[in-house]
Amino acid sequence: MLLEVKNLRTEFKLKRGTVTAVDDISFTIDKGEILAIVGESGSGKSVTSLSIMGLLQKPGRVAGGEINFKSQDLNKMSQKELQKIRGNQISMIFQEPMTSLNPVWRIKDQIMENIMTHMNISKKDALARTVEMLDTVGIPSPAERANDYPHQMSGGMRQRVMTAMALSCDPELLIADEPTTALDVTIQAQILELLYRMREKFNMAVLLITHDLGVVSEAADRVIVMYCGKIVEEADVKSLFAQPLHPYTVGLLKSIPQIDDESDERLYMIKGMVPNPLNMPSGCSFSDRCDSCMDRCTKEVPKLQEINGHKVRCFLYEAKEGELNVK
Amino acid sequence: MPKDISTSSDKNSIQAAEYVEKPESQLKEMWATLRQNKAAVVGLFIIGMLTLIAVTVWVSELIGVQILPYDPNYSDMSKSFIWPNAEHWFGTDQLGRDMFSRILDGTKISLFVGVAAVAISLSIGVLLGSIAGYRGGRTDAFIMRVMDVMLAIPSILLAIAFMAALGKGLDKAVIAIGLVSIPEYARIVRGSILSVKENDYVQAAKVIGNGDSRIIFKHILPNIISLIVVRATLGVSSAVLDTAALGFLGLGVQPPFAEWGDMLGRARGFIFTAPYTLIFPGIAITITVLAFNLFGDGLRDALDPKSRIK
Amino acid sequence: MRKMKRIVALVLAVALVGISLTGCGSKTSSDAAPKANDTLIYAQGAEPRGLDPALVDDGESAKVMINIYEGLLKYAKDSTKVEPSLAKSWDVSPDGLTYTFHLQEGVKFHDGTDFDAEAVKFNIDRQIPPQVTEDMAYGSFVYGSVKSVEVVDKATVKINLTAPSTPFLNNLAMVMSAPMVSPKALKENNNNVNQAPVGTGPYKFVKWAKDENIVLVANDEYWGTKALTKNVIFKFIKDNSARVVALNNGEADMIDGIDATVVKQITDAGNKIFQAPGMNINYMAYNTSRAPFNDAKLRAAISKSINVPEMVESLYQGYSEPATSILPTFMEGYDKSISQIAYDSEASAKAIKEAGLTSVKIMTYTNPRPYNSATGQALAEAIQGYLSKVGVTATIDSYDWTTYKEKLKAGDYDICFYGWIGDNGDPDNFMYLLAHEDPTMNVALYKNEAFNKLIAKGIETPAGADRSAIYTELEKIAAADAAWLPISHAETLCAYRPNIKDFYFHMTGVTPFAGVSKQ
Amino acid sequence: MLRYIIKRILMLIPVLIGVSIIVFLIMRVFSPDPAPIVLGQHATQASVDAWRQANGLNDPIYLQYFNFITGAITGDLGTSYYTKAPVLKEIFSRFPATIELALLAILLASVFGILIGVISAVKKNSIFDNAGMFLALIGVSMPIFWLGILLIIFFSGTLHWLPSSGRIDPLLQPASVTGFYLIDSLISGDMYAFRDAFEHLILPASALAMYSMAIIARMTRSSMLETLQQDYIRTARAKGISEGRVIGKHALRNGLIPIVTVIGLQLGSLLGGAVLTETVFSWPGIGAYTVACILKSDFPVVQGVVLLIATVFVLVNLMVDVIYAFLDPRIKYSKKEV
Repeated sequence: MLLEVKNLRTEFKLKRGTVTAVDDISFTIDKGEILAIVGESGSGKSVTSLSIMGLLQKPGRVAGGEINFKSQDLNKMSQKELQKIRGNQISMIFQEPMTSLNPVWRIKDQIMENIMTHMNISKKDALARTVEMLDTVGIPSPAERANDYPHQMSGGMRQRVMTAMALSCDPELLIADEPTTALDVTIQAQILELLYRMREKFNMAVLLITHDLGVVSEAADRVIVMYCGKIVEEADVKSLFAQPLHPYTVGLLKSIPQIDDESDERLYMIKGMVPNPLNMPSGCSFSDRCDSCMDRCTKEVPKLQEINGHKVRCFLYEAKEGELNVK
Repeated sequence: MPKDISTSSDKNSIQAAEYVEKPESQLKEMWATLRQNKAAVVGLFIIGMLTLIAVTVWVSELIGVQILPYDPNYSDMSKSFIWPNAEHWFGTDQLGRDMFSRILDGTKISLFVGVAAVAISLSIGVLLGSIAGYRGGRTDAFIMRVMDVMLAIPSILLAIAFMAALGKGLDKAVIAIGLVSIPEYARIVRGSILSVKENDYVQAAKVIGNGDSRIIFKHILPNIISLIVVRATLGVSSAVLDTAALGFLGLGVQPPFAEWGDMLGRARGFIFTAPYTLIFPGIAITITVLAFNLFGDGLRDALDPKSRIK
Repeated sequence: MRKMKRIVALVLAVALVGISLTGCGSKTSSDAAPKANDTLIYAQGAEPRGLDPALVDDGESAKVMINIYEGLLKYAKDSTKVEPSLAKSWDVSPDGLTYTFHLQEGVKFHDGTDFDAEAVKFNIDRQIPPQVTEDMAYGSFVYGSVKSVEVVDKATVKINLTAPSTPFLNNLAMVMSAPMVSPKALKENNNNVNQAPVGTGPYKFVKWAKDENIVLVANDEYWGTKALTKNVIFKFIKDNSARVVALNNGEADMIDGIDATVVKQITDAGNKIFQAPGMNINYMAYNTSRAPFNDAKLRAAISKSINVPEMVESLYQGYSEPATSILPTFMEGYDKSISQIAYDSEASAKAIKEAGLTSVKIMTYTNPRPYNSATGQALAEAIQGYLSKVGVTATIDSYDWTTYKEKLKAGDYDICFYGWIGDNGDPDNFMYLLAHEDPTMNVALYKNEAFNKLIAKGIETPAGADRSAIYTELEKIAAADAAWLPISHAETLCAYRPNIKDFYFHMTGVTPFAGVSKQ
Repeated sequence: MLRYIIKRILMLIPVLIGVSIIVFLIMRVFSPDPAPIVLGQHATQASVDAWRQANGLNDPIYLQYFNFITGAITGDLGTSYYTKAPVLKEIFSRFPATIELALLAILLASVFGILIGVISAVKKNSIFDNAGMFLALIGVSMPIFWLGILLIIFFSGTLHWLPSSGRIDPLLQPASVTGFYLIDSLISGDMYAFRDAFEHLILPASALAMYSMAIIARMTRSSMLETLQQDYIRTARAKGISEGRVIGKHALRNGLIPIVTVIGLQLGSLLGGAVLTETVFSWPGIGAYTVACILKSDFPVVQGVVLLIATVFVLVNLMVDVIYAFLDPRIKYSKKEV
């Protein structure tokens, strides 16, 4: 087990109240595994990743739980200790390649900074490694492009650069926060392909954060679906796509357009909107949007239960030990 | 910086575009945001007090009622340099005049010059900026070159030269200070107009066949008015400072008008023997300028779409 | 990036050095710098205009020039009587038209050239027609009566006048125009030694850092008693208070132009005060050419309403002395018996009421002047206060000095303010103002034939008791007629550090340093 | 880039012509007659007329302007009416003092302004932020000459820590090489002189710096607040570099771009502020001198000074644009943008 997140709770203290962005979530990632966290914006998936990295900015803070990376609780580490891990053993790729690179630094300087922060090597070697990494992520004539500034590159190129930077210190865990969202479809595929390749090559684990189930189906080994700060479903990719349990997951899957779907039916839409975090519905937070909402759903909060390795948080599946109870 | 201005005015103009029929709602919204800004409210309160003092003093002077403890210009040589006491709260100056009365009286001058100078630079600046921005081409180039030339001379030096040439006087100080800050307004207005000009509603107005001046005054200016209001508020504070500087150099308003800068200039020779003659006018200037700065900053924040979201 | 780092490092380094320097040096800054005992530092309020005696007219220049140059004659240490200087002795022809000067021999200019009769002729010729230029401010005043200069021999020079003029000898002791400049230097510097003065005096010019200081060094070849202190530095500190601070902090040894309000501060710091009488007059003038002040009685009534001593005391804080006469008290012709109209507010109010006078138009200037440090504006406002007590409303129009002079020509005022700086220490130099034709000189527009005749007589009368009596008489006429209200004689208040010996400030506004030493 | 610079320098010419026309009009057409001041208390109408004639003041105004311009082109700005010294000499003997003062002031203003701004932004809404911004607010609201006098009263008059006027103790005056006493004293190796010159600089430079520091601090704060929100800051943090490096190397480096513009503008306004500061501190620079010359109607000097200041102002703006391009690789000046 590489990373174990246990009962993580992250809060944002605002003037008008406290928002619990991540509410008691737990999951693990093994070496070499790709775990995807899926959810709409505001579901807490990005906050989860930032919590792991220790990059939450005020007014956000981790309010409870453990984040054990190789059996060490990152949450208890000082910023200094965290800095040694960040960019080194755990690194991250962000959603916005256009803005996530420092516009006034050359590409090579940005990557070299990462390398030289964590590796005790000479500038020359760091440069060589930078060029090598750029080559690895598929940037043509990397030695020359290393001298470019970000604005001289396209979005896809920049995301490759981000990837090169993230991988430059051979991380054991890569957190990719919506790495493809801002890119057009062909580039998306290239980047995912790249991630996949890198995972193979370096045997690193990837925490893939996305709202795009299409991306998940292509890349991930295991999937966590989040809604309003809670995990509502967790399963391996195959079983999730084959048999989604939570009404939310079902809704998400239904709302993906299928190329082979020839019916004239309108595309499904989950009704309503994500609730205001300061004004959550009582009971199950999905209750107000759920097609199968029951009385109980608005009164009690369902627990996450595991059924044959498939976890779900819904009263539709009343737990009986080890048995899948589909109504 | 320039980037900043253009983005904020872009957003501003987009918003303004929705309200083209009733631009005052923009001001209303500004006011609502402003009220939540404590500093701005304090600034506005001080400005209100100062205005009250100035108007009261001015009106009482007009109707011949003495409302100040002493006639601010009445000199009594037997009472020269009295330290602050119960009778003369701020002491007396060299000519035996009551400093407290003079400071209050000076409010009138500073506010008047500040506001009047801004009125001059504002009206001329807006006019020139509008013409330049709207007409473009050679007119624009010519006007903006002239503005560049004026900007290339430090404004205080220019104002000093104006005053030296025109001679002392309230009206002349207003003109000198007003003239030197025209370029600022012209530039802002021109920049905003350039960004507003291509908007659909302006184009539409053109298509309908509205005249140029009508388009400028009816369609363009109302939409950049909030920007101008902010600039003008901050402009008053710098005009008050400039007035004081001219007065300090002995080039301000014609005595015996009590003018804070002039009082400071005179006090300079007595900084060790009568430091109070130096302290109080300085504080008066600082408070006045501070008030307009607080208020202006508040206005700007209120205008800034980013802070409005909060 | 590395460049950035270096810049930041440099900035920080500079800031740190600065902070540490001030940090460790702050308390002791005044005594940390090496102070030389062979250097006198004199702080004055403005920079000299230049150092060519023919081309300047200001007192600040005079203070420096007196140490570099000498004229044929000089003033006595404590009066404006003339004494020999470069001229050992002189004879005046009985008709008063020819002056023969016998020169000191063996005197050399600082550039090594000889001072002789030729040099005298060169210096005077340069300032009389046809050579004189319009910007020689004092040429026509000092040498206006000179017809020609003849070199008799190397050590004798003869000056012919167009008309007898007793003040001429006084003129030759002036620091303006009269000092002898090296002809060689004048030739080399295009007839303008403002920046490169060469004289015969006890000090030589070294350098001039504009708006900062002028440095002089003792002239080892000096023909007379050599200077006691090797270097003299004139520092320019415009602000009065700052000058005081400089003295008390030891940045200057001597300062001038202070007022009485700071005297205590200066003496508390252990420094000393020197008070020099001033050769000037600060006055208020009535427009005698038109109603209402063509009436001498009404003029007197107004003068009565003003408490001159009180006003002078608070306006000038002891920097000026209330004037009881037009002439400064040390001048020939001054007599204790002269007095002006005394303050009597009640009598004044009564007389004014009878005359029906309710308002007057005052015109004044906004700048400080050497004889009126408080500005004409403050003076006018003070008078306005007194007038309001006797029921007269005064309106004040004030202008900057040059505009003011223009406005004076138009003559549209009832009362105006003016002043005069004595040039040569001769009483005629003051009294002739009331006889002058030019309206910017005679601002009271006073016309009195008897007075004018007496003035003409005074010029021709040789110095002595008879001549003094003439000026006393003139004073009395002026006081009785009340065309002017003499207000004050500005004094020069100087201060110096206790280790300075024998410092003095001459009433003509100069500071000879040859005899001053520092312990 | 070079082309751009040359083009901008050529654009100086119309600006200078415009400046000279404005100054010429103000001075020669509207200002009081210099003759009475030049000629002193014995001036008569005749001597005034003769002097005006000799100095070309009775010529038609366009002819006066033509003479001035032809002189200026050949590097002859005439001689001061008052001191009869060449204008260029008068100006350049005072110019280094002003530049030295302005440079130190802008250095102080930038260092402390950026420091305060960065701290305020990083510790937003903390006591540091509030204190810093209050100081900045006072800084932009206080008349500079008043601050100067207060500094003199406190540090010179009361504590006797620092000198109140002048540039240096005349006994320590270094041989003039550059005209900058800090540099000249270092060249001559005289540390006493260096310290003395520095002590003389502190008060006037602080007074002069206050306003600009306040402006820079405010600008830095808002610029940094914006920069710290940027995605690339998060990226930098994710790299595991220290927070100090994140702020100093990543945030500040980007935040500096608008700040440089402000600093450039402030350098221009410092030249104006120098007028008042120099007056208060008897600083032997060009600012106080110019005011004195304006009041004396010394036309040739005023014309010369204003031309010089305008040139400096335009060049500073150009310099800012060049630095801007250096700081922000996204900006490339092409001919089009001129």
